[in-house]
Amino acid sequence: MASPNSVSPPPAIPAGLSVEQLLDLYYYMRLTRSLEERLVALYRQAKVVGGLFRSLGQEADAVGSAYAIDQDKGDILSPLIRNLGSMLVCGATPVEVLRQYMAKAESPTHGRDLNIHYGTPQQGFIGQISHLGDMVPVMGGIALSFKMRGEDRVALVYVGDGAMSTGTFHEGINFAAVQRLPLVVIAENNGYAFSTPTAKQSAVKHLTDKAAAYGIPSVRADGNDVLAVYEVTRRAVDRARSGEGVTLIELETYRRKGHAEHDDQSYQSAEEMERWEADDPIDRYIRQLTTSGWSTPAALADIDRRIADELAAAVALVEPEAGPGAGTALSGVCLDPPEAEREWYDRG
Amino acid sequence: MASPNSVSPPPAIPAGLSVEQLLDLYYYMRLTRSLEERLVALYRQAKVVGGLFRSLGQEADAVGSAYAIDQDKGDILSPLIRNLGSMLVCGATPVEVLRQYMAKAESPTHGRDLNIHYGTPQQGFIGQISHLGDMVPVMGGIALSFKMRGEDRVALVYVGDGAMSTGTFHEGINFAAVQRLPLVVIAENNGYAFSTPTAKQSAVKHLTDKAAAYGIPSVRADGNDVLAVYEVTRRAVDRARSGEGVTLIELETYRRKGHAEHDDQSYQSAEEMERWEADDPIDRYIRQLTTSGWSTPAALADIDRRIADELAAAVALVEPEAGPGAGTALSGVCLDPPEAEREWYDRG
Amino acid sequence: MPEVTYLEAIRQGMWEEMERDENVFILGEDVGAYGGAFKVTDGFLERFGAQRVIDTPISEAAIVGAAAGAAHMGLRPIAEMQFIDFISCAYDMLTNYVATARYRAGLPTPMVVRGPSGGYVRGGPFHSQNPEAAFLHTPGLKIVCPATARDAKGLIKAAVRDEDPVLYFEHKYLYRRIKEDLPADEEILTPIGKARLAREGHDLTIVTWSAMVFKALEAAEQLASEDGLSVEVIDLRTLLPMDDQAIMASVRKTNRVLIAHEDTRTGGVAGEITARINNDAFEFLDAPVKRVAAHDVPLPYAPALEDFVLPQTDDLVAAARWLAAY
Amino acid sequence: MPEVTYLEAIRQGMWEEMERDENVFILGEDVGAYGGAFKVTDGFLERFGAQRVIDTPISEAAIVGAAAGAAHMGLRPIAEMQFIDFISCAYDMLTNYVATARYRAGLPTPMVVRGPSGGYVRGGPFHSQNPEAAFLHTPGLKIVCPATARDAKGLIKAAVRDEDPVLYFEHKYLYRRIKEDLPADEEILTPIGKARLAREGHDLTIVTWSAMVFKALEAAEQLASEDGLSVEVIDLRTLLPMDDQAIMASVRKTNRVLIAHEDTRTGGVAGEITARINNDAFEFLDAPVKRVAAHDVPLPYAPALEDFVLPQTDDLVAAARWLAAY
Ligand SMILES: Cc1ncc(C[n+]2csc(CCOP(=O)(O)OP(=O)(O)O)c2C)c(N)n1
Ligand SMILES: Cc1ncc(C[n+]2csc(CCOP(=O)(O)OP(=O)(O)O)c2C)c(N)n1
Ligand SMILES: [Mg+2]
Ligand SMILES: [Mg+2]
Repeated sequence: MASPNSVSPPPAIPAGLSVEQLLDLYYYMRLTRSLEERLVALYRQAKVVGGLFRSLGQEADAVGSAYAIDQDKGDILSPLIRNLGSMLVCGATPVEVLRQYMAKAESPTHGRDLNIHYGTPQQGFIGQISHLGDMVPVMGGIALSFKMRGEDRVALVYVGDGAMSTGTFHEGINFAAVQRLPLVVIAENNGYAFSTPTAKQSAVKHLTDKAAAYGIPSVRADGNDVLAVYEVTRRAVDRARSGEGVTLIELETYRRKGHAEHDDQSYQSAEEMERWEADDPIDRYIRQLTTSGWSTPAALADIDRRIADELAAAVALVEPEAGPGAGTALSGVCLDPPEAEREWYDRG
Repeated sequence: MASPNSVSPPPAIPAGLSVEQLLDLYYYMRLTRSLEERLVALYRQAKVVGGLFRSLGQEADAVGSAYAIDQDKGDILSPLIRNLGSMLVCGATPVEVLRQYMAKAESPTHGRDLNIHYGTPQQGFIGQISHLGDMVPVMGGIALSFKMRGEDRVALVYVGDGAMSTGTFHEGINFAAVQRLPLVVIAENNGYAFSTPTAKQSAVKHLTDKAAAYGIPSVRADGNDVLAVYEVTRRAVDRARSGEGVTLIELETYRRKGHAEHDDQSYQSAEEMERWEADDPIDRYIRQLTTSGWSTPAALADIDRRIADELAAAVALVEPEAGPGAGTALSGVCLDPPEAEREWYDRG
Repeated sequence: MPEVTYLEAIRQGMWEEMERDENVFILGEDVGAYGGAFKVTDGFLERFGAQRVIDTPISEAAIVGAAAGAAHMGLRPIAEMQFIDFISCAYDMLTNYVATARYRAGLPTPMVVRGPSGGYVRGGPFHSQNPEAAFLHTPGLKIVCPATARDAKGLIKAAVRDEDPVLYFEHKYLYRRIKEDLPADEEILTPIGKARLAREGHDLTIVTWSAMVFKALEAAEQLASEDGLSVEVIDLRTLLPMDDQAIMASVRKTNRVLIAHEDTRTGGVAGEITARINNDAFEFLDAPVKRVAAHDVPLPYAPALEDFVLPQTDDLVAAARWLAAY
Repeated sequence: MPEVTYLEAIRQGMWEEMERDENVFILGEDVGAYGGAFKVTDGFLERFGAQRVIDTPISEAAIVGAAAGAAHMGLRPIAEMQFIDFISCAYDMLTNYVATARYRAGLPTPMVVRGPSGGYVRGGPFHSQNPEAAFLHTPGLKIVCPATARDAKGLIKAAVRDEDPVLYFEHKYLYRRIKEDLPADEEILTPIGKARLAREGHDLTIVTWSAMVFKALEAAEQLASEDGLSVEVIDLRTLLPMDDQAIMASVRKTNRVLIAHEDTRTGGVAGEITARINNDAFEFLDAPVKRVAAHDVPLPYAPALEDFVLPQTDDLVAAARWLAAY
């Protein structure tokens, strides 16, 4: 029997994760938040081209779920505007993201599509378009390619509470379900679609209620608990990989900033905001890591410093970079012809 | 105690129907079938313009459900291609239908849209278009007008097992559910969408499983039992009228003819066909009417004769009629301008 | 007279119509509590209530379809697309159901679909579109594209009163940049189907609409002062039905035409106008009908790229000089 | 050489490509067990299996979207629209997602969307459409419209091999009406973007495509024998990218052009062609570029109405006479 004075060993880490992996999760959540904070500063200095979208309070949702796919196996996900964290987990870099937001020549889209709309199968994530719902059938097609080729790969697609009202969501998830494709669908219930509360999108109690319509299983998790998110997603990914088809996951979280940076959030109550702020996923995870003994405040502060340095370097690198040259706008609509025609009145 | 020789009185008629109403239901089912049989003959004589669509075996579904709306109150329904019976209940006439199928000048669409694609709110049914699913949001809009004006009216829309895969179905039923509109949605599960079995449209066990996705109640009924169909629909109509919102009804039935007259049905098994033929909704209803004592073979034969006469007269009237004059094609695209421009090279 | 922005003009037009006719109502995403992404319907919920200002799910096909159903019943819906780019999600509903309803089934469908269109705002490929050409070949639809605050008001009111479906494409670049004195007590109604002579001239005609009208006027000014050229500018205002008379009258006068639009060149509306001019006024042409339009690429958001791809005043000036010298 | 119908040519083309490249697969409604509503994919399920011949739910946006996702991964999907009219349900997916993928995100999307288009078959407003114009202003898409069996085969094969999305609009009126001798052992590949000189002539050019090519040839024959006119017929075959060179070469030779298409006039593809001719060959025009197209109404199914609304050989003859006499 242990003496009453002995320090009890840290509890077992859930979900088969290692301490390194726990710190990875912390790193990506913090990186997401810090990068977005940097972007806010740049936005206020009018250095960002286009709107700025935040995922404050949703970092656990994005990071925990993306961490559950297996990039070595070739899994691919499709992020939404609040999934900067998912992209970082997949290997997107702050330099890329800064270049995108500042419309630099070397940005992944070379100044063509905004913000975090970029990605290719090789990177492990696919560039979304604005039209909500469209990525669901597309990711179904990617999952279909996995199935057709007998590959051991899984696709994961995010969809907002609002985007679930689109016809393309319905057609895409139904197609994937009936084909038993290796697809995980994550419904991010952050309470709002722009100003519209989830209750005005749909008369369901929970977004998981929608799974029944497609004959697929569903599971709901606390989207602000990164380990819980990781765990449910991991199970759905495993299920998909073993050929059992689509799972719908609902992550309950909250959009603490406006739809975009300019949104005054007048429709969100102070009480609601405070309640969710108190449940901040990063603060909560820090408490979990430190009280369980899996990590220490000092180790986490180290990570924070590393991130700060990384971001400072990234901003210093990207800020002075040039935007794309006008003429580059014409290339690559198709492979053949390689360039769109120059209009006849073009100067220069 | 009654003597063993005394005839027991007929059992109580279900669903509050009168004997006249029971015979009404018989009349409409038989009229539907006989009219379609007439059309087949005309089709074989190449007197029908365009395809011919049958509802053989689905007459109870169409007639029983349409009979449950209240036209005096101004209820409106939107039929599909297998809902000739619903339209007849609403007051569509064999003459109209024959004119449509034979593309006559006096047809409801004046030779513009095919087969039974016609109808206006005044007639109690709305002209469908071919694009499946589109009528669901449209009927939602009609139900919305009832709600906005505080009217005591109900809208009813049919959707096939196949059409439930469309994005417009999803958007439309979700919109109606979240707005609690007075709308009844009837899913006609006839086993196939063209050649595609229901199991390949959706991984659900029952189409009623889809209701959960919209937070609405659902009910399933034997689509070949006209009284059961009437009863479930009536309850859903009452529910809608009392402001409780959308109900999804699944009617289980079977498409005994091909998708259209030219379809060879090679994908439907003989066993399946025979099983459903044995469950013919009209034969079954005749048995029910006569064994229960609600009617007699002679009374039903009278109705059959009446229908035969009616149809003979209708065909005799319509067959010699002229088609529309070419020039009429240009009118009425908009109210203003009233006519489309004549092309410059037009002869005559 | 109060100064009114283009955006405020749309707002006023809808407000007046909703005051006038209780059948008019609004539906769309975030149009109620939030007052619309651009605040075009700000205050409407408070004044007209949730029955007439309906926040919908993100379902463009259902928004348009429900509007059509309500319109059949005599209501007068105004459906907002949050950005007009999302009208593509209702393309089937608009072209197949709405546009054909009167013709095929005698179903009147008086409704308006409106939303912010257009570029020059770094919005990228999905928040900058000009969907005129996508609907131009759909008999049964009307298309209006106001350039001025006066017409923004006059055309939204006319659109609401029209007995047929009207697509109302407002230009988000103009929302707060255009201001005009609009009398508060005058009822402004701009007839659908009539072009506006935005500037008189006799050497050359620029046919255009929406935000491009202002670039055409700038170019005309520059050409007048630097080249002594007298440029006529026709603001079409309505694309469907098109005001052939106004176009041909100008062609007959100037004999040289430039058609300018913001949308990509290939398949854009300028092709249709060119064909009409060929058909109706070929003899009067002293030079080929020429187009100034966006390059044939999706619209990039990087400023240098967007500025290059979209037509600019300089492009109009260069093209007009070429045409005048022809 | 075996006689091959237009339909059989499409079938053969797809069959050969599926034999050649295991990445090619087919998806659509009723394409498998039933072999397609028109039997274009008859026998494919038996030969290539359910993995490569996929019966889908009635979900055009999902069919196109899934094709795009698979194409990103190096597969070569051929998506069938049961009737091309239903492509409107995938309009958003095609114009916003598919067409822009390479440009905006470097995502190659080699895929084909095909289906039966066109009228003259009493199909009414929803089974007779010609959707070329709807996609003409979408950079990133290619559009092919074969008229002959040879090109039907050559273009479906070229479309499958193209590195970018191709819309392949086949004409259902031609399915079993056109027969040609096609060698069984020759690999037929029709280059995308190249027009075909369907008939040589020097007095007048008719530019057209798809089923209208045959009406143009009939008209040319009649004009030759009755009027002694020598009419050149250009079968465009590809609309996007358009073969300007072939068009201009003919215009320079004949100096008179008629553009004929089956789609409604306003906003149809003829407008674009007119503008290109104005731009590139105005000096060579001895007469206005004229259009022969459908009247601007949804297409009715009653025979007299359909025949009136759609352009007929007589219309082409009348228009050509007018133009020749100009
Ligand atoms: C088809 C479509 N309609 C409208 C929009 C405009 N829009 C952009 S984001 C948004 C709200 C999205 O809400 P949700 O799906 O819940 O995602 P969240 O922003 O909450 O993460 C809307 C309406 C769009 N992008 N696409
Ligand atoms: C959007 C759309 N895609 C495809 C079609 C072609 N189509 C017509 S009917 C049909 C099958 C419909 O099946 P279902 O909805 O089950 O109705 P049923 O014919 O069984 O009554 C199909 C695929 C269509 N009309 N609309
Ligand atoms: Mg949300
Ligand atoms: Mg069915």
